[in-house]
Amino acid sequence: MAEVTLVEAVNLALAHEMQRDADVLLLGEDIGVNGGVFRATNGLLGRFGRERVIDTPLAEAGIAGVAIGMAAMGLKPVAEIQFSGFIYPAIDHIINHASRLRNRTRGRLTCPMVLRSPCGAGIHAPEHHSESPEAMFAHMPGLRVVIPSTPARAYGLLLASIRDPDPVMFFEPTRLYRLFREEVADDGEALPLDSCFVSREGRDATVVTWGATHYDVLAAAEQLGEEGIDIEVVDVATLKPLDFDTILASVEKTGRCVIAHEAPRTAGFGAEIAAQICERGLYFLQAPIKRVTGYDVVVPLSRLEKQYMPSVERIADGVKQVMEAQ
Amino acid sequence: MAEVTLVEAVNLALAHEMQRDADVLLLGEDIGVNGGVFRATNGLLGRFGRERVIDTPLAEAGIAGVAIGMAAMGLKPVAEIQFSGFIYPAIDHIINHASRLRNRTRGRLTCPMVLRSPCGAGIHAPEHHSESPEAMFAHMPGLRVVIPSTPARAYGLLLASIRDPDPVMFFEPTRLYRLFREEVADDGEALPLDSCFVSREGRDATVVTWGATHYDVLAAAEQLGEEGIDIEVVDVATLKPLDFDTILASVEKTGRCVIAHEAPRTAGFGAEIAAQICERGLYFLQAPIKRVTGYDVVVPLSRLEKQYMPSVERIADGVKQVMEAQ
Amino acid sequence: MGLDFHIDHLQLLSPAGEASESAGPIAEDAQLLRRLYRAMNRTRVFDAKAVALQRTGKLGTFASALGQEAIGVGVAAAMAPHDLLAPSYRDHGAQFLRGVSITEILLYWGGDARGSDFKAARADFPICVPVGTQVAHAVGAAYAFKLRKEPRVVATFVGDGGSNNGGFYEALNMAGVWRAPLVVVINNNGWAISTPRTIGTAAESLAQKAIAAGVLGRQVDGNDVLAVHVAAREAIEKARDGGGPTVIEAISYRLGDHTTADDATRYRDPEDLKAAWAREPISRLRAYLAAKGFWDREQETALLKQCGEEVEAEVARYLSTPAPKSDAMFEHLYATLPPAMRLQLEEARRFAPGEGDGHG
Amino acid sequence: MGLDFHIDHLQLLSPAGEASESAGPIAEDAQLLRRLYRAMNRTRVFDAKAVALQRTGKLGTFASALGQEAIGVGVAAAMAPHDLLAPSYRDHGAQFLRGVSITEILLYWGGDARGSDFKAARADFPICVPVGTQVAHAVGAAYAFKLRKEPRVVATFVGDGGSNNGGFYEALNMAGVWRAPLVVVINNNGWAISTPRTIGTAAESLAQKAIAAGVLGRQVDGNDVLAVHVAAREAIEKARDGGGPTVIEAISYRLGDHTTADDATRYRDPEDLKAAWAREPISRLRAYLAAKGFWDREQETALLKQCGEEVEAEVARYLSTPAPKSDAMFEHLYATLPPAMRLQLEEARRFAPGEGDGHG
Ligand SMILES: Cc1ncc(C[n+]2csc(CCOP(=O)(O)OP(=O)(O)O)c2C)c(N)n1
Ligand SMILES: Cc1ncc(C[n+]2csc(CCOP(=O)(O)OP(=O)(O)O)c2C)c(N)n1
Ligand SMILES: [Mg+2]
Ligand SMILES: [Mg+2]
Repeated sequence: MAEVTLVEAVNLALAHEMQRDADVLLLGEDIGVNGGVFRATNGLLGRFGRERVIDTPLAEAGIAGVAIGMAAMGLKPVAEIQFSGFIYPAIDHIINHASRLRNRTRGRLTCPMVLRSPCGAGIHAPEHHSESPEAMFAHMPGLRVVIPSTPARAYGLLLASIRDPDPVMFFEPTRLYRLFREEVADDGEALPLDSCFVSREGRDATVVTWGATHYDVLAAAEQLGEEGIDIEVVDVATLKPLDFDTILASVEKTGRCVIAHEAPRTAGFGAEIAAQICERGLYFLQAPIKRVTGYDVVVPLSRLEKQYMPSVERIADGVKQVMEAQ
Repeated sequence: MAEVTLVEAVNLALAHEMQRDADVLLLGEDIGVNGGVFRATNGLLGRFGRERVIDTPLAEAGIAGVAIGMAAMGLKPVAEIQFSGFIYPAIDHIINHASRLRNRTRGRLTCPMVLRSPCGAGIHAPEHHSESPEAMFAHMPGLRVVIPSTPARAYGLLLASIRDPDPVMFFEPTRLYRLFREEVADDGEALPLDSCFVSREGRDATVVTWGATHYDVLAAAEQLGEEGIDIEVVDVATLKPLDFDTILASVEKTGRCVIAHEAPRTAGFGAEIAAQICERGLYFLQAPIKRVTGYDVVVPLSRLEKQYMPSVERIADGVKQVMEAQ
Repeated sequence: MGLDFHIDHLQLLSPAGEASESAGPIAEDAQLLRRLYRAMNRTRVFDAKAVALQRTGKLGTFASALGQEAIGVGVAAAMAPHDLLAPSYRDHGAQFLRGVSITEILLYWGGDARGSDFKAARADFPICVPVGTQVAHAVGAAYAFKLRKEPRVVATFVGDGGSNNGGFYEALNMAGVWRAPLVVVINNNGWAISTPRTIGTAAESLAQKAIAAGVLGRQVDGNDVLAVHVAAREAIEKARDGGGPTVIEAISYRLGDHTTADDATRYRDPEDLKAAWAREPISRLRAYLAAKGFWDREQETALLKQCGEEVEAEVARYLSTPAPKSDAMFEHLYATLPPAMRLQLEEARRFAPGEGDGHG
Repeated sequence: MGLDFHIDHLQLLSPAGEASESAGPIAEDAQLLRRLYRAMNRTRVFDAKAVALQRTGKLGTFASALGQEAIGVGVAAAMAPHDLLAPSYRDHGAQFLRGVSITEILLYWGGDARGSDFKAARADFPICVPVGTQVAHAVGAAYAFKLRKEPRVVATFVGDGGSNNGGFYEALNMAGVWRAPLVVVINNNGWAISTPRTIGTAAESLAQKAIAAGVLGRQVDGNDVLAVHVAAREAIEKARDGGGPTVIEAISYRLGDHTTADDATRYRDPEDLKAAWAREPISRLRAYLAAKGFWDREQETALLKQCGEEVEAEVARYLSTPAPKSDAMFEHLYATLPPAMRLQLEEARRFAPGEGDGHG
């Protein structure tokens, strides 16, 4: 079993499924010879050939659209949108077609595609390379929305996403791509797409999070632990459909909840989690919920991105606030 | 003062601003000779000429993009996207440019544009003509998102939107276009873009809503009144930036809250309101919040649209649920 | 130095119904021509009935193909059964030849998704409303066929308005790079709702939009079913032989309103409409068939009677189809409904008004 | 019947630096040619420095214009001050001539939005990263000028990759219909990151993409600043005279990596790169100027010294610019910050680490 980074885990999962299933193919900008701007598809052109590893023209709407056509004919396209800041032109095809094809045709045609896209800030990238648009997709009926937080989860969730018979949006936090390594067995074992993961058990408060922020939440948990505050960390992982029961069980146990994510606060996916707690777990709450998130501003250029993101300090501070409230 | 429908009120506001301000111009598909597929721009081509009432090619991304260019040069374009189901190709320009131009250039260039679009179900329209995408836009920093619920509010809010120095998404519920008339003085008086409206005062529970659902909430209020339940109705009207204080004050008074909207529930804008209540008004709540919304399904074709929408019955039922809960 | 491009124009039957000298074997193929003629008439009879149903509140908004029958019919008749159609919302003329039933088309416009569960054309794409998006799906499907070495070709239709959309361009450009087995038919009916073709683009033809993608573009008289059919056949053969995509601009005219929700008198000169009627495809072909002795008055009467009866029977089937139940919203949303959505399904059931009345 | 189209190709200076017979007055305009030569050199000196800054951790990702200097310079030198530029992210060569400072460009790539608050080119659009979207902004601005009868022309740049994007097509198509005073320059540098131009489109030229919009398209040798400049001047004059838009495909080569985050050796044949160096624009013009006696070794030495000093001075200014404060995220988000956001602004302040260190 090798220690791999998150981006290597993505590569392993892609290679595994391409090897196992001849219907799986990749398309996107610069994913071929170049192996993707983050090297997620490194080596796959050589192994699987030009017909299954397609360098497309620069056209995100087209990429999503042709992937739908391929999927409708039984292929399992895994399309890459080079950065989430460029995913917006693809939304039309995703919401109007990918997410509806099965429903529209009463199951006659289906859309087993995955749309992978690097997301999030924190790597000093240029403008538009630091977006966190997951909430927009979580609002769209018929989709799945997945964001891994560790190499092992990236591997298992990506396998599951490719095998899933419906369209999956798979966001990969660029900040985690090479931040740490983890043992990942390339054994083709998928992880469930309908469960949150409890990454750390704790008594005092629940922190619900996903993506790159998960890393900071775990760091905050260490700090807080030293101060005697024992938090439980829930990695949502699959935002849609949401496994709310795991979150609810944790909040029932701890009575306090912080939701941490990098996207802007207003109408971010944290709001949905807070709303469901308010509907189904109100009486468990011993303190108001606290959201620690990106601010409601345009993700700034790199000089300010650290100030924008929910830092370890802000997360720890948020936990202390919910601990103090009565 | 004339009694006008909502779509006539939109027309009045457009005409008023075009008359008053030579920088205002309209663009969109079929808005010229045809006066718009809903007649919102009826007669304006004749009054203001082809240069200020532009029938565009069928290209929603282009419409948004050129409007940004016009706005950056000091014009005040009011673009129409024929139906909200076709707004998705425009999202890229809206989120990546319209909402950012001022921030990006430190105020050097600005984007005083309005993007109008009919929204919502309930008029037996064809597929893709019944969307409620407001939450996606409410998540985007730098935008305003407005949805009127009556002719008078449509008039005053549209005037305010055109005069606002920043980009505004203005969604017009098609079901309300001709549903009822209301006296509207064409006096050029704008309504504030930073306030919710309390449409009905009540003691027992707050129903927060917007758009076409507002109409049904008022009907439910009548029914509930007969059963002795006195609800307060808050018309959010401007979803972004949100006047949460008005909502909070109402919930403080009533202690119970239903949020009703037509968009799918998950990650809809109702979640944001629930989340803020959970953060700032938890101790006011005497019962869990209830969301009465469209289901998390693709808006169905017309035969099922009534089953999809939050009906008067469902809203009344939701209120009773929060009344019963302790 | 420099580059030169040519767009040709094909017409085999004049508006008066006279075959050009270069018309070739098709002009003598009585059986084929009668088949095309029947299919065009069937489309027209259906369209009239569908509009009438809408007017009497028995159908939702409907988009008639009146005047453009030669396009759908001419193309679909050139397709093999295992080829694939990616239609727009005005292509039931083609869909009927693919095996889609009248009842299905009525169900769709009647607001019932079961109309897209084609019982015969199992692989064909459903009706596509977001203008131009179907072209990308067609390219993706064509890529799949090419990858699998299946000898199948995809045909897709898009309007003059749609050909100005970025989605059309991106998809066509990809098709060009990938030499996808694809035929893109532009139904240039002169109008995008109220927007005349000249306000949609400054391009002298729509066929030349293919040049931007390095793809062959041709213009045909879209009211001449012979020309449409021949051009489609050539394009399909080329595509099947690995020759890549073709764009066919078929020039016709929308003789009806955009849809039943539209009123074209608001924006259209009645003289234009009158002139367009003189070029319409069905009487043109009838004149030719009659002159050649391929068709007579009795056959005409029998055909119209048969079309009428068939349409009535399908309408009856449509009208008696029980309305869908609220469960249908949740079915086929995912392969398996997420458990948490079960509550929503039950809520919908609880509030569903007396389900079960027909489409009437 | 049918339609014919021609795309011409303009080259005035051969790769060896010999002027063609049809070069016309520009070939004798020593003052202009020296101006162009200086500007191209200044761009190249800057690019080298910016890449070096990035390598030493003093700048973020940066997109150099190496090898394509003739395009930005040739076009911008043809613009009047009151014309407008809508650049991509590789067009600082043009921006410098518009008055944008080196410090501003460095601030932008250094991650500081103040770099887009151009002190001189107040009306010009900022750098545009979402590929191709700037073309629509350019069309909208051009429409505004036309509406107001201001004699201003908009120039915009887009890459070969970007010319395959739907946004480019929709915008160009609108410009065609509206006869907008616009020049769209396609910087065909052969690559869209790792994607060669031939994988981007099957079109024989990128200029022919204009045909799809009914717009004039021309090809020029983009390494020949005379050709670029003459074509740009003609297009700008035509646009100013109400003649509508032009597309100029300028064929060049990206001699550097896509950006400093890229490693072109992964996908590019070193032989291609070597061949491209033989066609590059600066030495070509130098050869011509020298042969004509318009330029000598001393001038060359002085120029490079001057460019170096100027760049160093601007770099020093950049490096000593204090970092932006967290408040900057909230400033200019709206004309007036919504009151409810005040709390967020204060939270950001509370958590801001020691603000105030420079860009170094
Ligand atoms: C992307 C998109 N924008 C707008 C509409 C609304 N709409 C429906 S049909 C139509 C005009 C289409 O014209 P054309 O492409 O020429 O096809 P035709 O209807 O004439 O067959 C418009 C604007 C739509 N369906 N899709
Ligand atoms: C819409 C969009 N998609 C993807 C990207 C990522 N990206 C940045 S530059 C680039 C290639 C652009 O190539 P080209 O248009 O030829 O311009 P060049 O960089 O060669 O000047 C890509 C894919 C982007 N910036 N915008
Ligand atoms: Mg049309
Ligand atoms: Mg390039």
